[in-house]
Amino acid sequence: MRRSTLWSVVVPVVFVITGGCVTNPVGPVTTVDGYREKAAASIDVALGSVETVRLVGEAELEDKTFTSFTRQVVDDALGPMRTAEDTFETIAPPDDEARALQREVLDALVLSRRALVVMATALEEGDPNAIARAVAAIRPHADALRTLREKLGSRSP
Amino acid sequence: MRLSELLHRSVVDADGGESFGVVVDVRLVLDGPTDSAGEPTYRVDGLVVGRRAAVARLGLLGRDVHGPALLVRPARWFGGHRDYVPWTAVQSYDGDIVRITGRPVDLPVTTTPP
Amino acid sequence: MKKFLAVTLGILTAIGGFVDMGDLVANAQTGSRFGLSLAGVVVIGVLGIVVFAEMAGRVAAVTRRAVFDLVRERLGPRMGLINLIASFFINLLTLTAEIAGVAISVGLLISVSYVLLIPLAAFLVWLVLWRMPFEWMERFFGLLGLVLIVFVVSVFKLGPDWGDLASQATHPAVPEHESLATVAFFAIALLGAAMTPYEVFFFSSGAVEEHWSTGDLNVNRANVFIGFTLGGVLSIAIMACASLVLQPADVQVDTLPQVALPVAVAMGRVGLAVVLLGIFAATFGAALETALSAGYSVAQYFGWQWGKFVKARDAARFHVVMLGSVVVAALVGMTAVDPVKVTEYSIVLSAAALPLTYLPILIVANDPEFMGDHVNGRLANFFGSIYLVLLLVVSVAAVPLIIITKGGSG
Amino acid sequence: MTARPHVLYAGLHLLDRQLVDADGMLAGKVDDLELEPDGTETDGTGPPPPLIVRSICFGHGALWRRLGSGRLGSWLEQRHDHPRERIAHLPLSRVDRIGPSIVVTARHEDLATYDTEQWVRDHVTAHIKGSTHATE
Repeated sequence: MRRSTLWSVVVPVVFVITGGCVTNPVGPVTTVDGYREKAAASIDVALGSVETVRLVGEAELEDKTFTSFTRQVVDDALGPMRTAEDTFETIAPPDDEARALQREVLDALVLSRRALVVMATALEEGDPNAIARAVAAIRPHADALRTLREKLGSRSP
Repeated sequence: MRLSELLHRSVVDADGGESFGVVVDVRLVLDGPTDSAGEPTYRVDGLVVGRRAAVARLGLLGRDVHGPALLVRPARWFGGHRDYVPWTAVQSYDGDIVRITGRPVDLPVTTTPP
Repeated sequence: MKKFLAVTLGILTAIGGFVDMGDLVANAQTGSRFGLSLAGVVVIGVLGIVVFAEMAGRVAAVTRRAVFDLVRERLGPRMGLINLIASFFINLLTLTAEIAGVAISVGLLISVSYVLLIPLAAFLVWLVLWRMPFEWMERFFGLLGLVLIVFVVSVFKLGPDWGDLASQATHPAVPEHESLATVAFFAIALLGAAMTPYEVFFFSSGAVEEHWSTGDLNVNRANVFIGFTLGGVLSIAIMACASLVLQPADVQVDTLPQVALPVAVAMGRVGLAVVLLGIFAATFGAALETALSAGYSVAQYFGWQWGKFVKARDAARFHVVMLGSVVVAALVGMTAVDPVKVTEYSIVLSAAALPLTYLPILIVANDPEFMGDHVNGRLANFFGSIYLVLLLVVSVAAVPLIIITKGGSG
Repeated sequence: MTARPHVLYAGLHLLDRQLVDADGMLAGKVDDLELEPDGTETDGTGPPPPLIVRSICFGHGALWRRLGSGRLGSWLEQRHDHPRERIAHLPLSRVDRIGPSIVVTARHEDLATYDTEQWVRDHVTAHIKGSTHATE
């Protein structure tokens, strides 16, 4: 294999690796369908985070995990949520329909993130009652996100 | 010269310029002049001529390699028929070209190339 | 007992190859997204690695030549070098993820950020490479990794509808909300994770390290069948746990603790402690496996002395390659790059490099000059051929699928 | 395959195989073969004289030359040819057995490929505690 052929292998591979690492890139969206896809992707992330925290919170209440583990899981869940929220916020809605959708989705994202922060604080304090209240408060947010998700339809490729 | 420089060279007819393929391997026979240690050396007995050296070196073209058919068949197809040029038929091997008199003959059968 | 200890090479290879960082996450991810519908891919992967690891182990036992020797010899120095560069790069990515995995599993117990633990984890990995005898290493980490059977126990504890699980596994389908490309991406990730080349580099070199000979062909077979079958069972159990606990909750796995979460739900603290210990052992074992593979492949390409069976001073270059790999992997890991993303890319990329490694194994296993009476039988050739075609298809599809699905995130 | 067979195919049986020394230590690869005309006098017009195999070439220089980087390879080879007492080219008469590996009658410390091994050992691994213990 000549040197040029070697490069023709190496360059695309490097390109793919570096390019592929940027998931859910921020880009202009021109159609309402495209906007719905972005919204759905953000909700998926949020729903996963919220449900993860609910599961680990319930386990915590039943003494099924270590607090260090629970805290880490909650911390891990907050990161992607913030990213999803920030990313979605920067996408300009293309029309009025999308603008209405934006408000609805952002509200749901912000509220559920707050519920997770409450949970993180309760864990920090180590008060079982507070944890129980925080877990109970998370459930309606999970339901709300799920309803919203159903409304937005199928997942993008 | 290096063996690797001889491999891959085109083999052509010294008169007509007809091309017979490339050198894919070199057959050595242990009957050369003795070296400083008094041991016989390997002599280049001739050149194995084929179409693709990369296929030949996989080691699938030998008569005693029986399988798997999925590899052997394509290797024989792409590697093509291999012929033999005794060193005595070589006129010159300068540059990237080996010029020979006559045509390549069948591979010697006494020892099958694995 | 002695017979049991004889299969620890296969067990460590399989634990390090099947339930390392990459597989833990890939299996839990597919379980949480697709239930058990991709379990068949794991079975296909297990059969594939059994077929080729058996050949590689047999060639090593008969000729004392390990896989990268064969790669250089049959593919020549140029294709061999391309394979070396690709394999080394993948090894390094995987090693980065495994060292992070070791740090994460310890960090979860002592509440310290894993990034801070990476230097310590890397140092321990290197210390084992430098000083611990090969057999101790494979026994300790192989057997400790076996505690991951807790995933199997958890499946039973969760009391699933077995009929439903079985029907998911036997009726693969593209779930609604998912595209065919995404499913294909994950299928390739699972196959790539099951058949990563470092497993055969490690297994065949390990056979040489343990001085196997033609008398050990039964040991080879036992190692392969027991080790990899066990790895496959663990993989499917992880998938089942995720599908039972995480899928109903719409959770998609993207961190290591999420993989352990179903066990906590099913078995409580004891289960969680055991699974964290198992993850520690498996990622540690995989870190050893990938670091050694990095050393083995480079040394075998250039013909340097390699192996833990000689004094470190007699295989200085081999040890320095390993040391360098561990240092680079630790430095990359300390940039806090997401180890899960790193491992996803490494397994899909390794799927692209598979044929270059498995082709020479299949050829040499058929070469009577090398193997004498121990050449492949019809069965090995039948499966070997089928898998080579499959791997070719997979290797062509791997990179385009990364692009189409943006790394499976779609 | 045993000892030194009467007939060999250089590319298939020798090239890129592992060199193993008398003690079983790994000593490099057969990176190339050096061929030279035997002593027969020719007038320069007739057919070329017979070629014989002078020696096995091993080491990074010979490898780089094959990989296509002639200048780098030759430079490496000069450094590798010159030095000291070590053997840079091994005559085939020192080959003991040709099989999946090429067993030679030299010791690996006497071959020029040992230069880099020694350098790495003296400059890196010797400074780390425990390098003289076998880990088996």
